Amino acid sequence: MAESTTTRDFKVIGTRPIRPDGVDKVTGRAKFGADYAFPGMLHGKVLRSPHAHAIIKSIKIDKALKLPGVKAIVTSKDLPAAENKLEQSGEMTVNPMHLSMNILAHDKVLYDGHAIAAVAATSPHIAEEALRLIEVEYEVLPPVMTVDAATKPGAPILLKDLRNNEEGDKPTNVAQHYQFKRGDIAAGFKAADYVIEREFNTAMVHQGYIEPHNAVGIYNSDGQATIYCSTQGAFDVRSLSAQVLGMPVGKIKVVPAEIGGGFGGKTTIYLEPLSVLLSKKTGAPVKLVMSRSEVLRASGPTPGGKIKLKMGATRDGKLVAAEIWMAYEAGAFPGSPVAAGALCIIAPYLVENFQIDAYDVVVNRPKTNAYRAPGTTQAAFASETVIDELAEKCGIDPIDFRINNGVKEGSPQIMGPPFKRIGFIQTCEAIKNSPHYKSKLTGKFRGRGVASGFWFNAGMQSSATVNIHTDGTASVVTGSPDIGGSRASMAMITAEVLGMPMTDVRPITADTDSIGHTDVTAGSRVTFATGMAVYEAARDAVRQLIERAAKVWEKKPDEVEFRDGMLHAKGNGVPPMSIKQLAPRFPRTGGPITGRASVNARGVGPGFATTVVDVEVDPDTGKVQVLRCTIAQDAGKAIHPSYVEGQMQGGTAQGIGWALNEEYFYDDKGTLRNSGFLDYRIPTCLDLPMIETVIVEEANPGHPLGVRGVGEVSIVPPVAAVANAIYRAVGVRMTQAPMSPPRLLKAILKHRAAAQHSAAAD
Amino acid sequence: MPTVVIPALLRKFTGGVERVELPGRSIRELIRQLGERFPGIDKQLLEDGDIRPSIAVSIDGEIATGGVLDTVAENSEVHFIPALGGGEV
Amino acid sequence: MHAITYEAPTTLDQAVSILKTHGENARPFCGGTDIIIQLRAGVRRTEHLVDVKKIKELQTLSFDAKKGLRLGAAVPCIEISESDVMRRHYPGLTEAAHLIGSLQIQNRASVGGNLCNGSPAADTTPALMALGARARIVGPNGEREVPVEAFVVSPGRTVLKPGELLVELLVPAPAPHSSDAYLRFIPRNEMDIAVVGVGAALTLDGDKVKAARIALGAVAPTPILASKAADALIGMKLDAAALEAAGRAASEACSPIDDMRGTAEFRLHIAAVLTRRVLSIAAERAKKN
Amino acid sequence: MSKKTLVEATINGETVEFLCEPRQSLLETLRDVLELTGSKEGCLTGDCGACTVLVDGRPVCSCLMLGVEAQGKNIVTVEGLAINGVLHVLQNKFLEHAALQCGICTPGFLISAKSLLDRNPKPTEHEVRYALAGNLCRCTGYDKIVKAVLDAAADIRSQGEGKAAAR
Repeated sequence: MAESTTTRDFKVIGTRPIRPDGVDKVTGRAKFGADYAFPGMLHGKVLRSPHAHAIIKSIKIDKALKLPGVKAIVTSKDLPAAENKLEQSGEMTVNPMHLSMNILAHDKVLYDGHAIAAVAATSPHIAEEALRLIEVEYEVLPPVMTVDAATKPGAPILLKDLRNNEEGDKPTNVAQHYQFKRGDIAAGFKAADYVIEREFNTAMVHQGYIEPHNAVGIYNSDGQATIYCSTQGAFDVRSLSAQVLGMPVGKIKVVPAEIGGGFGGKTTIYLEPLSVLLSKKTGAPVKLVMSRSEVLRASGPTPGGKIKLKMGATRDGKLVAAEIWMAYEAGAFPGSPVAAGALCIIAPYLVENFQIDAYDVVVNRPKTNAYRAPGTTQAAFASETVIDELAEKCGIDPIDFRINNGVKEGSPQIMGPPFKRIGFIQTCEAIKNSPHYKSKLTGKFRGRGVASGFWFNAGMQSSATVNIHTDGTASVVTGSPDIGGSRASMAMITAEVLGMPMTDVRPITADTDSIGHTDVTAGSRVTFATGMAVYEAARDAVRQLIERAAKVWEKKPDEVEFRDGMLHAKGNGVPPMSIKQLAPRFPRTGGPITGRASVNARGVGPGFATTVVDVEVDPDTGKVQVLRCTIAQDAGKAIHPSYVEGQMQGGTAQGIGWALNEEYFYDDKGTLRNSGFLDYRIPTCLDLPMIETVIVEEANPGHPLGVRGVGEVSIVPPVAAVANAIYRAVGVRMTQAPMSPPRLLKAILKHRAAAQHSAAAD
Repeated sequence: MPTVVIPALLRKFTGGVERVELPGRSIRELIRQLGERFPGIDKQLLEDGDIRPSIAVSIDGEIATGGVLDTVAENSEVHFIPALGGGEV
Repeated sequence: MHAITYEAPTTLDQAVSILKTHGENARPFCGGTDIIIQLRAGVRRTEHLVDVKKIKELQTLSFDAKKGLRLGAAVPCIEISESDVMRRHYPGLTEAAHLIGSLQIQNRASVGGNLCNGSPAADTTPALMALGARARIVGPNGEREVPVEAFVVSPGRTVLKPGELLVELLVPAPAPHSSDAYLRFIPRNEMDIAVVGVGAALTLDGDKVKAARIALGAVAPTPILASKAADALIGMKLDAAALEAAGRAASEACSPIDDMRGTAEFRLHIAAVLTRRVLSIAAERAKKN
Repeated sequence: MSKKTLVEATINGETVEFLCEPRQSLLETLRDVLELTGSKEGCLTGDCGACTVLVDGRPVCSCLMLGVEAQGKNIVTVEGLAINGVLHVLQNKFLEHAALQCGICTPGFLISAKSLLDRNPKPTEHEVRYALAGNLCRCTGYDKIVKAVLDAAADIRSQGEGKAAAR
């Protein structure tokens, strides 16, 4: 399908133009969801559970309704019954009943912050006061906060209807068991000279986008609803909201606002159906915006969990066996990314014998949602730490160890079939040859660690339209909300195909009525799949341009060719014609030109990254400072290198936060104690060094431009890389993330005591 | 003939058999033939006549998009794997 | 947020009379960086905010080599960290003011407000205590002075009675060969609340300690003075052993809790570490004075 | 209930009068009363800096200041950075360096950076990082933001020297 991109010379792709939406964003003009306002608009607030696990015995709203300014209150009674089965939505599977129960608790609250009722009033302050007047009677149940607590015999059951694929009709908190096997692990471990077995624990963490969830709902008396919101997937908001509200999809229009970060966390719905319900009850537009505390308590963080991992290698450094048990906290409803974690945990390596058992476990925490390479960072923390340890035992440089065992084109994937062209080894070599890795790290309590990561990336459905304007410029319309600068890439791909400057192309993210179905902005798929649709739509426009030129020249289309933005008649000396020259003649040659394409993209190219970090540890406090960091990642083809680097740097920064300080801290009652940016500590400007990047371009043969996804895999290596660097700095192997000062200090003191003890023993 | 690789947890239906060669040329045919050879296993893969939402089909190492309608080649290798979630752009 | 009223008197008398009329329902309002958050969260239900930033006495920062420092309760932290006088004579207090929140916060928050908020983890309070600062309060029944270590009575509660107002903080002039220092531990490099904070002030006589005060924050329900740790240093050389002992004694004075910022065990260890470090810094500075 | 107060302030160079409730923050007043939605709400606790504005030349979190406190103050928001449609050098550098991805934190960063460069046209990398520590960005890892600010400072200096040379 693809010409090798390395041999192609591009005019626009690979350059670094100013992003088309840039000026609006530096002048404050860009309209994010919370920036929308309409005449007569009301403000909504959500009443949330103070308990982690409780039965709702009664909800009294009459006092609240009497407060002047309060216009309407909704509870789960206002939601239609929903079916208890799995359905596909975009890349996610959805259980309509669980979705409905998460929007507004039905008979039970399942986590601190679980929505119970929503109020619409003339001001946000009045709506807030009204919440205090709603009386809810609870029967408090014991909270189930961890995988261990949820799976021990006699554990309280969260969802009475939940059954899994192994225990028949037994009520359970284990939603699903996945298993992946290859070869014979017993024989594998027999062949191993070194076997490392460790147990890892990671904390639940949040995507930490700066913009809280928001929605403005407008329900018209004719039964048509419009939702303005910041989302990664307008079409998913439409289908999921339709499901929860029992409305036909065609009656809901979703207008995607500018989105202030998502990282996977804005791929589902929370406030959207509430805004429509409240608007229906009041006849006015209703805006809801979450507080930061609500975002942390009640949106979709990524799971913590437990991973037991045993890996063996031969003396000469060949990985021969892996036995892995992993269980993730799905939150209040099934659906953690534990299966993805299981399929990624050793994906970068050729291991002939493995067995991976993975469990999806419900606990009294918010329903988890996608977060950048879902399920994989936790998993890589375990595998990449043990691999570092095996490399050390074998006396092999950790990068060489990875290169020796690394997968390349033709190596079997975890599922068996061979990889197509991939760039894992290249990312390892890029780091090995980087100025950073070649530099010498000196100074006390300093260490250097490396780790690698794998992520599948996704394809899925995208639509695109390319319109040629009457002056020969163009617009490109897609349905993919732009989180990281994707409009720039779409404009660049269009400009490349049409042979015009990027400044002549205006990229648009359209609402759900103005473009064909487009799946969620997730799985690193936009530049790949939507980019593929844009490429095809632009080529469709070119085909039409050729036909029109042929008409004008009274030739057959195959006598006209399109090169570098000019139409050329084959043979005799007809002067070539630019699109600008042809455009005025559209009316008399058949009307406007609109190129179209819709794809359900195949040919996804998986992503790999390798990261090296230098740290300094304060051995008296356990505090870690990251001194230097370099990441190499295979982009396939970087359309706009600055924004590829941006994805690499952003994911790395999130990984470093995950490694050092980010974690959900629940008390023994199951109440979240750090539901703010003060104590949910994402890295500040002062906590990070510059993040050096090396873009590897190993073209993806499945994409016309060689593109792979670049949005996710960068977050995978840092937690393990930091752990490995800490080991080199102070000699302790951390098996719990985050490696916060109290945890690291404890480990250092234990290590010191042991050392003194053994010294005394000699 | 195309090879179907049985997911670890469904091997209880196949008496532990991991790989089966079947003559089918579409996912629909392959699943039907699987069901004939190993009664019950087809119900684990299908819901309302198509692939369960929780399952993805991989043909020759690539996630297929056509559900039961996808066709396979003479030497294709077919895997049934869990549908996965995604994250950023 | 529930409905509130806002008044901005320009004299102490006006302020006191407004506060008096509203009693329990009123609170002086300065930088707002704590109270606005508390009102939003509903943890304080104050109905009347009395903005004291327009009152001259609360905005004065003046230093006299004999009388010492008069620090108006409303002087924003940024003015302290930008003041040469403060940096020269009270480097520890200046450090503490400079550590509070971000620049955005320091432009609004004041040392007086930090004290009146009554948080056990306030950064400037241990620094003030180490310096032996006193709080000048006016109210319906006139004036009174309270040593800073007695100002906070429990988390979020102070000695201020309804109608009373903190006017200024009075800090003695540093004796010759004296200086102070403040250190706190936070997991990140900015923006966090102290997990442990330690302030120390020292006067040296040659290489021996003549006078010492050590105060700690975030290790008890209120900021505490570690008098035993300080007194044990009098007449001693600040060598490794003395620092070790002071650290241990300071740690023994603590009664911390486990929370999302750190475990009690961790806080006890850090209290000792920071005490050693802060004493060394203060000593280095004192030698130069 | 909650009575409204008349407030007069200078906002982005214009004298404006507006009514607000005492419980309304400056941020809420700017966004909902004056329709200046460039300043963003990220946390309402002064931890993220997305709402940063200049008050009498100093950066503050407008979520932790009351609208009524704006009386007589001079306030600059992101909408006031460009003069007659000509972008501020910081705005241009943020675009050139791709120092924004989602853009929600950008207004706050621009204001904090402006206040730094107004005081210190020759900041070190550490000084830039300290001045921006009250502004959280989750997309970029800060790398390109810090580079954009350092580059803007260099530009401002060279312009200054240019003027000096012209004299």
